[in-house]
Amino acid sequence: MVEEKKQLTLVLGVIGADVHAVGNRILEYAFTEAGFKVVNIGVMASQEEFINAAVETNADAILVSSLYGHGEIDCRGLREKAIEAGIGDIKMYVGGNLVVGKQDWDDVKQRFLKMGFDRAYPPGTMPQEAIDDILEDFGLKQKC
Amino acid sequence: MVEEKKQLTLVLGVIGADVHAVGNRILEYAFTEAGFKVVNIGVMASQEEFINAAVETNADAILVSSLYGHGEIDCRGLREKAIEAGIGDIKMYVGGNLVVGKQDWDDVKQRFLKMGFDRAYPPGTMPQEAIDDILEDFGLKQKC
Amino acid sequence: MQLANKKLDWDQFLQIRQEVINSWPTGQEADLADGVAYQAQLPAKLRFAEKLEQAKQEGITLAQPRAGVALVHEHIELLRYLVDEGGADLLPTTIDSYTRQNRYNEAQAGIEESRTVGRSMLNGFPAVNHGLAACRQVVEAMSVPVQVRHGTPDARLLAEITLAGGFTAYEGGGISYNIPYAKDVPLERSIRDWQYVDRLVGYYEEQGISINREPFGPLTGTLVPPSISHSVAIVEALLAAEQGVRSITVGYGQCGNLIQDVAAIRSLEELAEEYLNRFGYQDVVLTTVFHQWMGGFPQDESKAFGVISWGAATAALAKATKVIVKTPHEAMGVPTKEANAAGIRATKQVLNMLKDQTMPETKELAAEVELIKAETRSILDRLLEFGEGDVAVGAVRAFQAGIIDVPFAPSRYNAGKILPARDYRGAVRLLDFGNLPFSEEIKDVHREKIGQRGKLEGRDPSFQMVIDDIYAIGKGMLVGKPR
Amino acid sequence: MQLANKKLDWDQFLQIRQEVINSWPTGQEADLADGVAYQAQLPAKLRFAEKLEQAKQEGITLAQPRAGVALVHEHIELLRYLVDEGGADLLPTTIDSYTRQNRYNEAQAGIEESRTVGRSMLNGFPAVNHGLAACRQVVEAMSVPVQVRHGTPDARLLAEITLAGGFTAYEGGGISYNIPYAKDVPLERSIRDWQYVDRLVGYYEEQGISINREPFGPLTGTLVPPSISHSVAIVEALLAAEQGVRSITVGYGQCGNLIQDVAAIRSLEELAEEYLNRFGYQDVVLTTVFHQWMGGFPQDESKAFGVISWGAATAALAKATKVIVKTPHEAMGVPTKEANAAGIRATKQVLNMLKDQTMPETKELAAEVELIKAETRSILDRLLEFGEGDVAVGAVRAFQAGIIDVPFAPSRYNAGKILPARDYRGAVRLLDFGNLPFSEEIKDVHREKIGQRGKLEGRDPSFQMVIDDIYAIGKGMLVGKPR
Repeated sequence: MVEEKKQLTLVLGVIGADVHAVGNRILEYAFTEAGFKVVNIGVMASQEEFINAAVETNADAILVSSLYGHGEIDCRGLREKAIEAGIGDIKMYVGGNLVVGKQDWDDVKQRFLKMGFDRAYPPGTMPQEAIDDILEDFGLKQKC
Repeated sequence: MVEEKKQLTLVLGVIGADVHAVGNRILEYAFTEAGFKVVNIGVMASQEEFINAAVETNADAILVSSLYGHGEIDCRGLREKAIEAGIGDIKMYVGGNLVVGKQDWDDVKQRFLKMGFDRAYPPGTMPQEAIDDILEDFGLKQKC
Repeated sequence: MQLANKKLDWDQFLQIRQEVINSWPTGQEADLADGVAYQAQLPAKLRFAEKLEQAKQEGITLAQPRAGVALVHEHIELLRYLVDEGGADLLPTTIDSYTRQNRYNEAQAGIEESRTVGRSMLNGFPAVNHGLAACRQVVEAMSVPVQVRHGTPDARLLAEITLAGGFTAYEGGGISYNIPYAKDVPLERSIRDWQYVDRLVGYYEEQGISINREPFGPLTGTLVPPSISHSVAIVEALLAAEQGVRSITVGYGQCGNLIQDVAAIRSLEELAEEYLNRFGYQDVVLTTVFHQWMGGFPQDESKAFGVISWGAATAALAKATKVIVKTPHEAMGVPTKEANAAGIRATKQVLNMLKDQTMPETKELAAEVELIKAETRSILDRLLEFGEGDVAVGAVRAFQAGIIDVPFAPSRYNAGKILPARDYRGAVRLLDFGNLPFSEEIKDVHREKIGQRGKLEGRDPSFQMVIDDIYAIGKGMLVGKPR
Repeated sequence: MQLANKKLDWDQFLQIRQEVINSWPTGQEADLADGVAYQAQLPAKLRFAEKLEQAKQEGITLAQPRAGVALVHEHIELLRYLVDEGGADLLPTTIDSYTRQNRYNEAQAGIEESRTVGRSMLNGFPAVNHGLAACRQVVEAMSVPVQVRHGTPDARLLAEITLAGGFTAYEGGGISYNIPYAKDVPLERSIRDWQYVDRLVGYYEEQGISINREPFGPLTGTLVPPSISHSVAIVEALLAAEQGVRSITVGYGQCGNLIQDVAAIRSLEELAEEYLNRFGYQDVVLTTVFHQWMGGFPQDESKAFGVISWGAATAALAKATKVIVKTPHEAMGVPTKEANAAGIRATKQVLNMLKDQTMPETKELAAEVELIKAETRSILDRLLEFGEGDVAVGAVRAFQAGIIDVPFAPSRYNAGKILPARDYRGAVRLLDFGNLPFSEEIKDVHREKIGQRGKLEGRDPSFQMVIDDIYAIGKGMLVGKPR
């Protein structure tokens, strides 16, 4: 559980033309259960929608999902847009089936970290892993 | 069909401590149907049994099956025994699951050709292939 | 113009058509007479509808993969590989997600980048951007029929180009390609746009060219109760038939429980026939498609083969006309062609082994068939009431009212109130009925069966049970167990 | 001494035992008291009988591979891998073919050569040559129970060493490890030698150490009709029970037709219970084992996964207590450890998905159960007549007379007169009944079903049909079609 003093606000969404709604629903449930304030912008969210939602809600982090393989195209430039909007320091996480085809995960991860994401998750990651990472990144919990 | 003038005699058997009887039964049927005279010494046949049967029946070829992986040990020295028995020129064919584990077939084949076999067949060979080869080797039929 | 389930007036169709083909440059390439002439000279081996009808008569199940990449040459190579190395009986051309949203500019960028980096940056074949000639190049290079598979709410331009381009089957529908595939598209609009597609197919049919149409069965692919997907499939079959479509394949996505799955395919075929007859569409050739497991897959390829093979076995025992095949890379996203072919080979092995076997009638199977039929009739009959006898109007109003409700759908035009969960045998039941018009008798069956599971697991049915079920297959189970 | 189904006198046992343990140097290492003491301190997780009994109570199916290599360290590594990476519930130690024929000198040569060339030159683990300490090393390194699996007509020395060595289950029997595994061994001798093994197991049982015994179900693994293998299994169960064995697993090899396979497992369990009760062996814990497809396999690994998964599905639906798992390398011979683990993972995925499902009762299933029971009773009752009530004597005479007859067996003590073939649904029937004591009513069922197939294929039933059936699975089919 997040400590009492600060409830983190997360913007959650599925980027691009992606309509995978099941995982989005589960993530909303899991992050909410874990004590976060979740701003869920749902599926088919544009980069602008992520940035606007983060600015409007003064969010601590942006969580991007992409399940359909176009993640590489869709995510490019998101960090730059955040900088333009004056929230260049916001933590950004990305996860899912990020690329077309079976590719070496380390390569894929490096590509997304270079794009400006703080962490990237492969297919099959359980929500708890991201929850633990976020708590750790905000100094709220040691990872066991 | 084999031409009228000469019916080839084949000694057929499963070598070593191998008891696989199904393929042996099918080969007997297929070679007999194809017009050969088949001397089937059955399963668990020793090298001596192959040689003796070949000498006794004045056979044209020896057909060795091995399905259980010990073929490499069991077949070694068969050519030498044939030479000792005065039938050093007899054609020798071998086929089946000749070695333990999945190994490169070309390697396996070379090993058996070096042992003195004229041809070696991998798992899954249909009887017709061996029939055609034998007819070709004895100049009785062009392979199509 | 009011929405109604009525055959589109031809002049009106032609008027809309001008807008459609002018919406992107390649649209101009599609000409009706030329399309019909091209289709007419295709050999019989490339005709989807014929191959399905023949399979139905022989009582066998055909295997069809999903596949599509950004560039034409690579796409042709991929499809050929799936026939030569996989033994696919039917081929797909899966369309990329940008095209599905009519974002042709982004698709174009994806094509260019794919050329530059030397690998497909798109998750499918952007048929609109490639245009007519490329479609014909694909179709002509094949030895088996090719279907367009996508997920496009407004698929009118795609249909014009691909049908004139020689594809002989077209997946989708005004509900099944909207509710699970879009967020903001009003049902009224997507149904209307799909009436256009069906009218186009009906036109080809009038010219003697039979094009197969397939409402998308699995919807969101996650814990969808059979009666929900059946209702959608039957509504779309009726809408298509009214526009003159004559070859219809209704579909269903595997839930995982053998009895429920076999019952679903049987009831689907019988119910669709029943409703088509009731509305006077007597001359439709109806076939069925069974989708292998559409939910989460195990990461491990051997385990994935287990899931794939079990789907194939169920399809064969249910005697579906075709089965849509998954791949051992499913958990990793878009598969390599090798993995795709491997999935087909495993599937065909099982289909062949089981082609002479059927699931015999049993008490449990009959009860499940009756339950699905009663549920589907409840939904459809209330939908028709809402539409004052018109199935198009009824569909829009039924979704508004939550009379039909698809679990986990992204669309805001879907009520999203029902909650499915598995019972102790792994069959998909309902935990929350939302506004579904089920009788208390039906509801009691669901409550009892989920209740039994709760008892066995020592917990009250809740959303956590649903989450556990969604993750279950990835963890090697069907029914999600408490952690 | 006359052969009879009578518990071996202990003094006589000890007398034979001297010969047995003196037949090869490592035999001296086996000490009865020491063996019992060693077994007694093994943890519960290593006890085969207990794990089976628990699985039976829970109604789940356990997965067990086949595996064995020449050297101890490599064998341990292999078995551990199958648990860690495959998820095996039960382990085997498959014995090499030289040891099975008591050719310990040749086994020794195989061990030495394996050391030299750095790969296993033997198709299994030569437990006799390695001796007691090596066996204990294997057992102690495991986290699940280990069974000895072999094919040894005279398995007395192997049993002495492996049971004192801590193995808690032992496959085989006087018929099932002779007729399919030897050419020249008289049945009378192998039955007697297996009475010794069973008496040894019975001794351990008297000391409170339960050792599981498993007659080898599939026999020649090729088109064996259920009633043939059931008859052998039940005879061996009776022989074992008389010697004091209390944990017995009866087995059956998949024929491929779902209804026949489920009916076979059901009828096997019920018939075995029936005959054990009839002869007063009330305290036996009876479980079942289902062998995945034992015939020819497809070369292609994806297709092999299909065959494996279908076997797993049948085992789960039949609710067998355990399933013996094949590998995607099956067509290539002895598999790598990776391929072996992959087969287990695919199997366990399917077992888990189906663990809450069973095959419901149907008319066809009930009819098949009754047919198998009627056939098996015909054979067993005539066998008992021949033996004047003694099942051991009856077995020998029944094989002489062809009252039991195993298709494709190498043994000259088997009549080899019957000819099996598949019917049009893929179930194994008989084309030639040899001397099987079936009623005309039973024979008519077989004739009719094979006749139906002949009609469909437009050919008269013949040996060619049998050959086509043997090759069928390798070509992706169950029923062999005319070329």
